[in-house]
Amino acid sequence: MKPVNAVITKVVDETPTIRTFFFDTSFELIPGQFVMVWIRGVDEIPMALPYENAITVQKVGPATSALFELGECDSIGIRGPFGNGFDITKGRILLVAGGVGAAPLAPLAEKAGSAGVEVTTLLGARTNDEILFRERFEAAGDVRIATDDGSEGKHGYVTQLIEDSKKYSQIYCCGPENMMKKVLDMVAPSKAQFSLHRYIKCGIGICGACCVDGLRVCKDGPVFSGEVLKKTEFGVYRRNECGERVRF
Amino acid sequence: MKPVNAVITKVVDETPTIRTFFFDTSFELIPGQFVMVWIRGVDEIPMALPYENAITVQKVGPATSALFELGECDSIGIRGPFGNGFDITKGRILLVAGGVGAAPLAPLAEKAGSAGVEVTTLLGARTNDEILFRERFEAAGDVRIATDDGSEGKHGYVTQLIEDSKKYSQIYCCGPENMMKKVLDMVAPSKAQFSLHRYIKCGIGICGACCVDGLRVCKDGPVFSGEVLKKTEFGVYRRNECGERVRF
Amino acid sequence: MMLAATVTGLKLKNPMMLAAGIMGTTGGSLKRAAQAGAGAVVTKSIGIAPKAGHSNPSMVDVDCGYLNAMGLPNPSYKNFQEEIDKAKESEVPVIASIFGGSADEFSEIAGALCADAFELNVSCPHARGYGAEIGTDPKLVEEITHAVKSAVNAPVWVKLTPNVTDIKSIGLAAQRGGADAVVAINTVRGMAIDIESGYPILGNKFGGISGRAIKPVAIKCVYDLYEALDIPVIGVGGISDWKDAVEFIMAGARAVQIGSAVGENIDIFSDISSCMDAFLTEKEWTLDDIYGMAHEV
Amino acid sequence: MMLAATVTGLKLKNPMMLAAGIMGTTGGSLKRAAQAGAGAVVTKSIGIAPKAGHSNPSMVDVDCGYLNAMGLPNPSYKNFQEEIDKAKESEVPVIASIFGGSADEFSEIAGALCADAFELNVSCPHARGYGAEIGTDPKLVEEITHAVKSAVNAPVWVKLTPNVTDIKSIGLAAQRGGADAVVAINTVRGMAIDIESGYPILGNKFGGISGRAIKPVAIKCVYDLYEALDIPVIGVGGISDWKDAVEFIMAGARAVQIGSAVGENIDIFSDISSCMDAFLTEKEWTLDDIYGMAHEV
Ligand SMILES: Cc1cc2nc3c(=O)[nH]c(=O)nc-3n(C[C@H](O)[C@H](O)[C@H](O)COP(=O)(O)OP(=O)(O)OC[C@H]3O[C@@H](n4cnc5c(N)ncnc54)[C@H](O)[C@@H]3O)c2cc1C
Ligand SMILES: Cc1cc2nc3c(=O)[nH]c(=O)nc-3n(C[C@H](O)[C@H](O)[C@H](O)COP(=O)(O)OP(=O)(O)OC[C@H]3O[C@@H](n4cnc5c(N)ncnc54)[C@H](O)[C@@H]3O)c2cc1C
Ligand SMILES: Cc1cc2nc3c(=O)[nH]c(=O)nc-3n(C[C@H](O)[C@H](O)[C@H](O)COP(=O)(O)O)c2cc1C
Ligand SMILES: Cc1cc2nc3c(=O)[nH]c(=O)nc-3n(C[C@H](O)[C@H](O)[C@H](O)COP(=O)(O)O)c2cc1C
Ligand code: FES
Ligand code: FES
Repeated sequence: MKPVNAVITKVVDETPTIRTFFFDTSFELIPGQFVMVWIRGVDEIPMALPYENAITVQKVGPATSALFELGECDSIGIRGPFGNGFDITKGRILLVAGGVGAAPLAPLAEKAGSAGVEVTTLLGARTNDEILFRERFEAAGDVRIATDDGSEGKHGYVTQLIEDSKKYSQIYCCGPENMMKKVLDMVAPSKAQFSLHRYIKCGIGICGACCVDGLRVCKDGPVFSGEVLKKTEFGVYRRNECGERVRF
Repeated sequence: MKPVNAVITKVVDETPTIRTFFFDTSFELIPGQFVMVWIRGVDEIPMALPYENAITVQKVGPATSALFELGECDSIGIRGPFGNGFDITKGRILLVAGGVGAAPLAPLAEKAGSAGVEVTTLLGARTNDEILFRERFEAAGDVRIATDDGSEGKHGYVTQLIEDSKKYSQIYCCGPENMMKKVLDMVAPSKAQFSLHRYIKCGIGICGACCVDGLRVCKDGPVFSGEVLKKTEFGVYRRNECGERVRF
Repeated sequence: MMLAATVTGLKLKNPMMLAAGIMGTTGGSLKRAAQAGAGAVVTKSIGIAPKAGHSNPSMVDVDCGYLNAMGLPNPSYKNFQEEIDKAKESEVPVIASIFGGSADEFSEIAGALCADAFELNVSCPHARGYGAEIGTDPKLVEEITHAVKSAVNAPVWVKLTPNVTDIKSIGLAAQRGGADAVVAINTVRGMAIDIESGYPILGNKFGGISGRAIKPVAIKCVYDLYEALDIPVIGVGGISDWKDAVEFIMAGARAVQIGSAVGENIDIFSDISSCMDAFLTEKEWTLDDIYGMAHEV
Repeated sequence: MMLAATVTGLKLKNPMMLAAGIMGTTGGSLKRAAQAGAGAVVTKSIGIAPKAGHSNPSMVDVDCGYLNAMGLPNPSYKNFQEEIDKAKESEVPVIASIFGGSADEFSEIAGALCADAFELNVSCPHARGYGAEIGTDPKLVEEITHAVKSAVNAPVWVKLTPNVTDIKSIGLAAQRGGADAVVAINTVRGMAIDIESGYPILGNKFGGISGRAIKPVAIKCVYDLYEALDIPVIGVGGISDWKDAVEFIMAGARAVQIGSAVGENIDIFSDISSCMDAFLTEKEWTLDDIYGMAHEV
């Protein structure tokens, strides 16, 4: 599909570095799927859909900064949704979110919560005002917090909040890859799903830029079971834009 | 669509110059629609569908002669069905067929007959052994015959069989154009439908080779109401392969 | 009135024309396209002598388009003025598309016909000795254009083939020859084979692709020609709805032509006109605003 | 065994290869394509230095296909042998696609890599200074082919662009340079514009069309090259099912490559293999029977 024109209808400051951009177009989505967001004249970048009509963006570089320049009535181009999304299970589930990794997990929490699934969320952030979507996770179930600087909750990494992982039927995780790798090492791989970030170029499974070994993050992923990831380069290295290996 | 491969399963000699070729593929058709028949290495020519899985061919030149060389297990390519087909009405109908023009009218007679419509057919041929599909028309209703040489029925043209045309709710006609023109002049144009033969090249309404004034025989036709034809070159001239006018 | 456009002096009520070779052999069919809302109509390409064209099959579906090798069937210019005159009854400009094997043939034909403009077909991909064999040679294109310009008073457009390494060089040759506009593109060389038999499907074996499949090729050609030339570019290739027409104009087309899509919907001219009008109104843009827009952003 | 084929000495279990630039940057992804049934795999085109490629968007859907301008992102040959070695674990031939700006660059890269064959990409339509700017010049193509042939012992294939007036002349140049085979075609030049904004959609503005839309173009190129050359032709462009693959072989392709269609269905290699096998069995034909069949009827 060609990029759909999406006009920004509302901008919400979530944290000092993260904003949500609502637009006039809705997408039917499975939580965990992503869209390619075209900031015209600048770049096109992958973004999770935390709502069916919004993206939540952390300002980290040129493209996200250009997005931050946009306001109501400005428009962006959107291709997608792409990818598989999370496989939603019954029972008791644990969500582990690091930073903006909360974006794809929030709609999952809501969907699971309203389906009667017991949802526990571990939310990690650099500092307390960077905690994302706390209310959304709270509305869906229990929330525990960790901050790098100890300004709220556990002082340390979100992974340190994980205890007794066996009592959950499924664990869903999104955040920086080394954090996710730690989670993978702590839980039963076959019961954990991870949403990966890799450099995305085509977004539709053709170019191979996003491959983790033979797996295409954009098409076979971005969500993979821990069992699949165990056998791969996950947590060891990623590829940069040139396809060079970059170790974590 | 690309040509569909149709394997000939049976060849029936209808008259000394006309054969029916049955094939292993069926087409859903409205009587009066046609297909483009590709005799590989030779030509592609338009043919009515007298059955949903057959064409009935009069040998007149290179392509039809090449068809006559084919037998069981040989194959042809078929594109279609194309065109509009006859508009089937209720009441009492009259069919006027000249020669191989009986081909598109036979399935119409059957369809109308089995729907309880009263069908009268006027069948014209050069000579009695050239009369086509007599049994099919007889099974559907009354049949009257005319032959050019008087070998059966009326000695003369099929048009001479037309009497009291007002008692029919609709008249359906296919045959040589000057015969059809005579019919048009004898009946109420708004109650008559004519299936035209014009040089067909693309068959899909693009090239314009088949145009009768602005009307595309292949797409808007091949069946036109007498009312529409009244205002056109119908019966006056046709176009040859070059698009030159050829007077009747 | 929003869509009124002037192209090489011809006033069009809208910039959507019937492309050459589409329902273009008879005055009656040209008139019908005009009545269906075309801003102008281009005739079938007309040559020096009557021509039956290639043997059938001469057109077949391919993915998102068609492949054709008509072989320029035409009744010759000697039989064609009456068709043009009939088309003129519709009161839209009638452009005579013509082809020939030499500058002399082109000017003989153009000189003998009366039309609102001439479109020189030097770009048919499947007519040996005519068409693309001429249109890939800048010197010949310049010479023919110049010859026709000297033979007629009407505007002269040159229709280009995309089947060249560098379409700009051919466009520049037309411009040097005095062309008032270029038209891009004619069909893209292609072929289809029947796997049941191994036969090439077209009677001529190969042909030219038209329809939606070639739109991105045409957009690129129009974009490049707009940058390279001073004369206007008329866009054609794969237009099937108003969005396509807008895309061509943004790429740099002063007007567009519609071919294959007419088969399914002869009312496409008025359909596009009304949708384009609504789009421009909503965006508060004029035709001039979007003309060449892709070069400015 | 019916589908076993030998191409320039390489034994393939079937003639369906992964095309260059498709899941071809990592050893893991090449291996996956092989495991999905490809008879051989071609790597992403590898250059002299690491390259990030054009800015995004770098790929977008068009009618019946895609438009892309990746800009040859690659980690350079200095980082690539380990990927090839990983791919080799799959036990199908691994062909290294390479590109450069000169004969020297091409031979430096080829000389440094160990692969079952080399495919010279002189045909990328959107890489300035590389790709098609080289592949449209017969002299350069001959020179580069010759240089690589002198630098390596493996078979050398030359991948051709359809964006030329006469692809045969480029194929002949490759043959003169000593190429063992030609591969046709790379993508067809194209462009798409976003009508909401007037922006060309691709970061690079224009790109190359792949997918079903270009199949008839590719078939015609393969057909022409088969007639003109003595070396084998490998067909690529728009294959999306077994019928397409058969059509290419009938046009004269010794083997085929599959690109865009892998996105939707990575199992396309084994799907095509089993259907082609069934088709040949039913027709009582061999691969050799249908090879070039369109030239014989
Ligand atoms: C499936 C997926 C979902 C994502 N969801 C979100 C989200 O919901 N919210 C959010 O803020 N971020 C998300 N990201 C990350 C986001 O795409 C990057 O932060 C963004 O691309 C940075 O662009 P930049 O130009 O601002 O920064 P740069 O300075 O260009 O890059 C910063 C980081 O982003 C990476 N990056 C740049 N371009 C791309 C690209 N095309 N694809 C992947 N990574 C890229 C770089 O490799 C680098 O690691 C997601 C990434 C992926 C793969
Ligand atoms: C809609 C339609 C339905 C037809 N249905 C039948 C049918 O059911 N049975 C039947 O026997 N005939 C039918 N015909 C006529 C048939 O197409 C011609 O007889 C046939 O094309 C002759 O080809 P030829 O090479 O044998 O003869 P030629 O010597 O080439 O021509 C004999 C006559 O057929 C005409 N003809 C040739 N090629 C074409 C063409 N491509 N399109 C139209 N006319 C052509 C010529 O103009 C000439 O008048 C139909 C024609 C049309 C337009
Ligand atoms: C059946 C057919 C006949 C054509 N005949 C001509 C012709 O005579 N002269 C010409 O310049 N172009 C001819 N063309 C090319 C069209 O004018 C047009 O350039 C091409 O089809 C691309 O436009 P489209 O995709 O809208 O069809 C023909 C195209 C088709 C499909
Ligand atoms: C995303 C993408 C990247 C490509 N990269 C290369 C490349 O690096 N080298 C090359 O020779 N061809 C490259 N190609 C061209 C393909 O190998 C192939 O020639 C073309 O896509 C036509 O085949 P298809 O229609 O099956 O995709 C690329 C094509 C695509 C779609
Ligand atoms: S980004 Fe191209 S395959 Fe995933
Ligand atoms: S035969 Fe082409 S329009 Fe009818």
